[in-house]
Amino acid sequence: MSQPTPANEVMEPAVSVRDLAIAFASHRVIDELDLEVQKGEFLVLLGPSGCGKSTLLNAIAGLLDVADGEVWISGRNVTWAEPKDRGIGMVFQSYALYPRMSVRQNLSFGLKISGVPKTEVDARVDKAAQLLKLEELLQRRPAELSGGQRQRVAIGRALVRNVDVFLFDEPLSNLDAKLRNELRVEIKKLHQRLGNTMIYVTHDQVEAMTLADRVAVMRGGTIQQLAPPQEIYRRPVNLFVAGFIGSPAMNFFEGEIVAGEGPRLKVGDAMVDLSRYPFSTNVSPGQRVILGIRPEHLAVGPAAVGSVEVESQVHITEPMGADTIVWASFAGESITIRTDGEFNARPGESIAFHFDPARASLFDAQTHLRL
Amino acid sequence: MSQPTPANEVMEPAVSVRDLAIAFASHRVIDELDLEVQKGEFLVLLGPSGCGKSTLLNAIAGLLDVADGEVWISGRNVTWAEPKDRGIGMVFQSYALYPRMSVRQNLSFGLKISGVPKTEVDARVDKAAQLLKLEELLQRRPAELSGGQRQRVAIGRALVRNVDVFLFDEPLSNLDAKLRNELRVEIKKLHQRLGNTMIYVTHDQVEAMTLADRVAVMRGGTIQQLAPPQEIYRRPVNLFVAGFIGSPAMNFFEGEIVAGEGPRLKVGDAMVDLSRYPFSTNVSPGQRVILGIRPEHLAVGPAAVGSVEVESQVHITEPMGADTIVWASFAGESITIRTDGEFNARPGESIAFHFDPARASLFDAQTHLRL
Amino acid sequence: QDKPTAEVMHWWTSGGEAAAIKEFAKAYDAAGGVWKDTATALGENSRAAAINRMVGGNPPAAAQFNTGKQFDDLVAQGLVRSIDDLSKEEGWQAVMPPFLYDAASRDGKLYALPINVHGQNWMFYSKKVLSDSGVESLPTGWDALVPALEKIRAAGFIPLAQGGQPWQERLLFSAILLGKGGKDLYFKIYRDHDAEAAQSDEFRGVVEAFGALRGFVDQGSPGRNWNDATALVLQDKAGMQLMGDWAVGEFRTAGKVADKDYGCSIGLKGDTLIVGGDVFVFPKTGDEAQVKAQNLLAKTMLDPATQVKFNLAKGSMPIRNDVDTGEFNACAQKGMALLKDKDSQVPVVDIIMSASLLGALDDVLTQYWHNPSASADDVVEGFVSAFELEE
Amino acid sequence: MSSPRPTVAAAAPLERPANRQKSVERGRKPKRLTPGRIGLYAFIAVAAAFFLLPAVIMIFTSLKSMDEIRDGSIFALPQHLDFSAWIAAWSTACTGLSCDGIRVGFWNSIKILVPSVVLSIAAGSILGYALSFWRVRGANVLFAILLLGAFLPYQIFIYPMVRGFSLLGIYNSLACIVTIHVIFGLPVMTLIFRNFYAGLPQELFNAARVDGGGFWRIFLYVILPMSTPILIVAAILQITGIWNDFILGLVFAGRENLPMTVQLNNVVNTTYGERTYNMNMAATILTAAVPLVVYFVSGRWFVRGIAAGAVKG
Amino acid sequence: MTTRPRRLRMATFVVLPAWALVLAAYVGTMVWTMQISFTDSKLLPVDTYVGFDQYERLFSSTRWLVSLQNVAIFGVLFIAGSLVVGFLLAVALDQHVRFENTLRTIFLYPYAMSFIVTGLIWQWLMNPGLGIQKAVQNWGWESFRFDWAVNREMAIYAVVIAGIWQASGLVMALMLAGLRGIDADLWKATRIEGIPPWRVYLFIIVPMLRPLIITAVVLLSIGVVKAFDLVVALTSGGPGIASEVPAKFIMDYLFTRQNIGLATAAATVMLITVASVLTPWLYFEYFRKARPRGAA
Ligand SMILES: Nc1ncnc2c1ncn2[C@@H]1O[C@H](COP(=O)(O)OP(=O)(O)OP(=O)(O)O)[C@@H](O)[C@H]1O
Ligand SMILES: Nc1ncnc2c1ncn2[C@@H]1O[C@H](COP(=O)(O)OP(=O)(O)OP(=O)(O)O)[C@@H](O)[C@H]1O
Ligand SMILES: [Mg+2]
Ligand SMILES: [Mg+2]
Repeated sequence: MSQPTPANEVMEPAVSVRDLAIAFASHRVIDELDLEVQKGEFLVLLGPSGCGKSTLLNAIAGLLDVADGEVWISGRNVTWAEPKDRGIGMVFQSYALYPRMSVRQNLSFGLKISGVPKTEVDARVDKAAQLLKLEELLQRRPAELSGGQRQRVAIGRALVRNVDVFLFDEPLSNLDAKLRNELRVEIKKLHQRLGNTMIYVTHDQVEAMTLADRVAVMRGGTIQQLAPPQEIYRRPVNLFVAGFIGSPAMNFFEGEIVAGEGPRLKVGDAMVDLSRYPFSTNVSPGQRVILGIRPEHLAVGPAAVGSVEVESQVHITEPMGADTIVWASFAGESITIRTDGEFNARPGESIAFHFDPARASLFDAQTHLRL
Repeated sequence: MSQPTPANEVMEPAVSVRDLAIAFASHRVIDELDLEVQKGEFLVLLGPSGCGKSTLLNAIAGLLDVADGEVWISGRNVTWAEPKDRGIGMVFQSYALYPRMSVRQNLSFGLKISGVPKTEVDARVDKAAQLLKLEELLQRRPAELSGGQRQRVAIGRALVRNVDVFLFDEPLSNLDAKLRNELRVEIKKLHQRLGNTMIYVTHDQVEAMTLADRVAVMRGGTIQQLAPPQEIYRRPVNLFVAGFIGSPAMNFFEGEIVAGEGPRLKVGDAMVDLSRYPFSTNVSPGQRVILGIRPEHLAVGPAAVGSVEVESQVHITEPMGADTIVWASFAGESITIRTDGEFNARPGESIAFHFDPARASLFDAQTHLRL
Repeated sequence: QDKPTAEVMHWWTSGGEAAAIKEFAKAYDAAGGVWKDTATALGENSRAAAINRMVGGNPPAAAQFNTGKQFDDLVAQGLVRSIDDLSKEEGWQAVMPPFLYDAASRDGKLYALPINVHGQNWMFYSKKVLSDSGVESLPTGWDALVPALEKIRAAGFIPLAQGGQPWQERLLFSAILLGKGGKDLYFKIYRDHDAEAAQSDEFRGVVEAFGALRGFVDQGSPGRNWNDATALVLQDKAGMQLMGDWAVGEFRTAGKVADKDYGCSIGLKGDTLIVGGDVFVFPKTGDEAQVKAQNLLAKTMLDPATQVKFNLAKGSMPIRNDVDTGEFNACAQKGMALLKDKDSQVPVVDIIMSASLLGALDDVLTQYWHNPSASADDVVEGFVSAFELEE
Repeated sequence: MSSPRPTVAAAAPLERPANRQKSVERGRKPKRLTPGRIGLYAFIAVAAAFFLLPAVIMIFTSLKSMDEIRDGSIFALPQHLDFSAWIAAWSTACTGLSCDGIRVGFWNSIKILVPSVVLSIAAGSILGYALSFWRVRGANVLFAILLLGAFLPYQIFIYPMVRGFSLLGIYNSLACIVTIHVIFGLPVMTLIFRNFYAGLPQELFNAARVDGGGFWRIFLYVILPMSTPILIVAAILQITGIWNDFILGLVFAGRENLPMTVQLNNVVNTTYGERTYNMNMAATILTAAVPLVVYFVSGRWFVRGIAAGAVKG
Repeated sequence: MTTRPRRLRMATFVVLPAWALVLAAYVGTMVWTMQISFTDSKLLPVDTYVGFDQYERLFSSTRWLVSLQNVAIFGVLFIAGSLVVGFLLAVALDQHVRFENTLRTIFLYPYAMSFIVTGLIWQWLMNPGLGIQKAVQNWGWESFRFDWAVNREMAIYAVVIAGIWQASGLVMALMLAGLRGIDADLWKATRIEGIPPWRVYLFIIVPMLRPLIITAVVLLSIGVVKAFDLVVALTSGGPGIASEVPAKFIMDYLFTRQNIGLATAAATVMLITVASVLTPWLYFEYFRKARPRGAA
């Protein structure tokens, strides 16, 4: 796996967005956004629909005029440069292939137009085709390709341009699950092989988690958290990130800090000992907080030391093969538990489950920030 | 969870398809297909794209003319009955809401034209709206609804018809992951509450596994296996079903049975002891077979008793939050291992992993049938 | 309700024409009938509507046609009633120009009612242009016309005001054919479709005389309407125009006086008039009332007083030679003088030739006229092959 | 650092976010008025002139007196506005004996237009719906003949149609001309509706069938309400075509129902009469007014309608 | 096993009148036309059969041959011209220009005008003594020539110009609709690749608009085959017979020249020509790859 080059004072970032503002008509969709992407880094922009992911990507690509701020790519200020002069390649959700051209023409058209000699065009196309296993398909038209093949062609079209920075806008979201998995791995391998900088927009968490060196979780035009995926998963900075990342979603329970030796949390009737929780800020008794527990951090069975144990009736079980999702309740709220595929319980049956507060997340109920 | 009524000579099935053949022009898409769905059963039709799932569903609904065979619903031969006279409700992938009608009109349209008195129409619509939490939306048009809301309306439209049999054609595949999860649970609850017979087409395994009482895995117009989901997952009848079900997909390795005390399998350089494998047919030494192991049945770490242990370099790891997929190799082939989310290994690092042959699957290399 | 009601279909829609038909309508109403007017511009449109209504079984009481073969098929298919009885009763044959009477008859019976006579080989000229160009009087031969036209051109006028439509070119050609080739050749070509005559030097001479005029029209001539050409003459921009007597109306509207502002001559010599005219046919009907209305209509139209009023308005000459001609202008007087003599008139080509052949000849002539490099041989050949194909 | 960059900017990323200072040089913002843009507007201007010129001349001419027309250039502005030609054309121009202008024909045209447009659209949409959603035997053959028929000159139809209608006994009536327009509108109407419906989802139709709708109910309640865009296109095409028709109206409408174009023809086209160009132009503009108004009002819908209907071509 | 019930479905029932109509009006007329073309009918149809006489006469007529040649010239130039002009206009309007609505209407209005007017105005404009030529000469460019309507060589091109004036608005509307339907991502992709817009239009967009172009070509070619009014109003087929077209030939012989035998022979020739071009094309465009759909 390629690792992001460690941030380095001398090293210059591959893409740098400074104080960016973008407005449609007078409505500012993005405002004062800063982002630095390191050379060779795989950055994923993740966020709900309409949060401005595509807008940001388009601004980097030069497909949108910025209202304010600057875009630097490979050390050049390209804020007002034409897209083609930015040294970027881009892959679109809808593939955006040229429908009446063969795959080969799709790959070579841009090169030809920019005056690359024919032999070189062919060499580059062949290389990309080989890399993406498109050799057999070069004569076909996009309409004669499957979704996955089309998307590979779209990637190939970006590839042949020999650029430093790749931009992907939800490249896989029109594909079915199986294909998505396959292509995801292919993209990952591609990144490892080429070592280019990649900025990848998605709202699929699996993609974000598996592909990214760092994930930028966006919401409403702002970046909420920018960190490696594991960190985002384990230590979401706020309630939004916590709820957005993870499937099934994190379970949330609102409660109140109560005083005692070490902080404790009262959630409904239950009392949760937080002494093992790695607080990063102070809490005071009486403060309302939200407790978040991931389904896979809940385990069925009697509690280990330091864990919190709960007993509940099973509402539904969803066996998914490899694991089973159990819906039960805790503190009057519904809770999902992820257990292994062998687990079996009837609705209505009573089960015990437990969790380790050290792996939970706590948020301030007012500010929604991690505690 | 509702259970299928045990097959009973006296009891008549809710839907029965006998010797069905369906042809487009002269091309037979389905041929000699038999299927019985029990009253109250939730049957999922699962299969790759183009295998004939929708075709079968449409034939049951009466939207296609059958070339041969019969369709019985609730004890009536409806082979040539109009769709409206079959006592079915249907939900479509694209929602197929009437765009110019309000939600209420969408729900009541079918009832009104079949002459149900207005008061009853209103009552039924209100009930369905309440069940599906659509009360607030009754005055809106489909264009003013989110994807999930639209799909709920589509379900509601089937619901108000008070029919015995519901047909769903990939109702959730146009929704994003989050919504899909939510609505899946709602459909499951609905089935539990209403107890109707449901036939549900999907190519999403999670849906199939979690919703179905029984799953029919289809391929090329034929039913490959018809069994409860856990059985399909654990004991796939052939290579196709084994490979189709499960994500990440089952790992396959071809090898040869070698004689010894108890059958053993030679895969590449490795030797797998099959004495604990529950054979259902005989194998003879020299027979070529395919060993299938699910990623989650592979565990990192030293082997337990009876397990097979392998050592390999890590190719890639894909951390997905709750678990991590590790790509390594076994017997010269690539293998995927599913470990928990805490697992961490660098590509190139060497790891040991093991599996229990008792949980593996074996298929004849020729016939692809389970051994 | 008992009044005889007659729906009349015609294509007289313009001002002068409408004033003329109004005379008929007034007379008809005065005679106790009710006139229902159905006017449609352009002959072919009006005829198409009329024919289709006859075929469709919903005919008008009377429909306008041109004198000639246009209604042959209608007669043959029994769609038109004979008015021979009326003619006998009224003694029309005696007072009408024989060509026109014959043209309206089939098998010796009158099937259509001629109502007027149009002279179609009038040469109108601007006295001012001619005198400004030093041409004292209109030459009397077609060969002598060319030097005169050259003089006019030299003086900066358009020598010949010509409309650019095939029928106008045919009018000019017919006038030359009659004037230069004589009546004999006229009939040989137009009536007998005589290929030999068409190949004669005489005919070739006619064609060449016609062709010689090609150079004397202005650039805007093709496609021009006849009245725009007339306007050139009456505005003293062009020397002369060969046209039917309906052009007189234009001069009159513009306030020009015959023999003072403009001159008119029948052909160039003034000896033979090409006559044509309009007829009405009366569709066959089983309805007694309709027949009565038709009878009344026919009689009213040919009533001498009505004839005078109608033809004065129309600019044509009365079909009857027994009416009072005092009110007609100088040009019309000349025409009517010739009308009295059977030998100083010939029928217009439409009367003696099928529309189909006429069309074919039109095609030949118009090609020749508009192509300066076309030779007389082209016309001769064209005529001969058209004659052959029509037989 | 490899590339030459202004020093201020070079320092910027390190200082931020403490110092939200912007680099002095932000790069050139592209000019709005590029040569391409100028060329574009020049092209549009020339094109607009080309398309407008005839209309301008028509309007100018209609406002001139006949003397002015005879003497001046057709491009010359009218000396003084003279609306008499308009008034004459509308209410006093003569056709034979009746001097009521073209206004009589106006109402006749409306009388013909409304039922013809409604019925031909109804026929086209129902047939298009039947052919694209219901499996009907020989549908393709029917459609092919219809399309082929669209290429025949109208004139050829006239005689057999006259015979046919007189056999039916409705020759020369409003019913007759309306039927004729429906017949001649059918090919193109069916074509555009069929193409439009081919683009609608089959699932919607299936849903309606499961809901219990029959042929008509599905059409009326489900399909028709979705057809607005293509209905507009169809209406525009038919309004233009039917309103401008002349020969069919002349032959089939009957004396009482002659459309406005026949009156226009009477005013404009005379063989032997005087030509009053100013009135001709006024009459022409008046006659074209209805389709023009339709275009002005619904031009935007027209494009949208085609966009919606032509996906499948 | 139940047998399949035979039902007269409403759909079939609805299509029946269409069939009746098509058979009576279209097929009937076509058959009638062909039949008459073998008779020597003049003003009214008769049934004296004369074999192929009318066809012989037809093809020995210079005018018919000129008409055929003209309709070919007119058809090709008119269709190509309207497509090009219409497409350019659509492209221009697609550049987010101001006053788009007004401009669209300006380009579209000629389609609402009847041919009578179109012809008359263009006759003026292209008349050397009245129109553009005179105006330009008056402005001082003495040698300027624009006399197409009265020039034997150019008359048919004059008709083409007037035809383009009238029809390219429709093409524009069709194309604009197509352009509006093009995926924005496609444009972005070409910008990233640095493909100049004109190339994008020519090599990418135009091929994508194929279905619309076909629709436009169908509509325009219906206009070509039926081209009559425009020619009559503009040049009356002249000068001479320089701009005659088959539809006018048919019309003239049908109504003025009273030889419907010849007219129907001409119509039959046209019909057969159109059918032989249209049928294979129809098959390919509409039926061969038509997605099978439709209810039982
Ligand atoms: N052309 C536009 N005009 C006006 N508003 C726009 C335009 N494009 C996007 N927006 C608005 O900008 C915001 C961000 O849109 P953007 O497309 O970047 O979202 P996104 O994160 O890519 O969403 P998705 O996941 O649905 O693609 C949205 O609120 C959207 O409505
Ligand atoms: N109307 C049709 N005409 C011809 N072939 C068809 C038609 N509909 C479906 N088919 C063919 O029948 C087969 C089965 O199609 P069907 O739609 O039932 O597949 P499916 O399993 O529902 O696939 P998907 O998951 O993509 O919806 C496919 O090979 C398809 O190409
Ligand atoms: Mg987006
Ligand atoms: Mg399907």
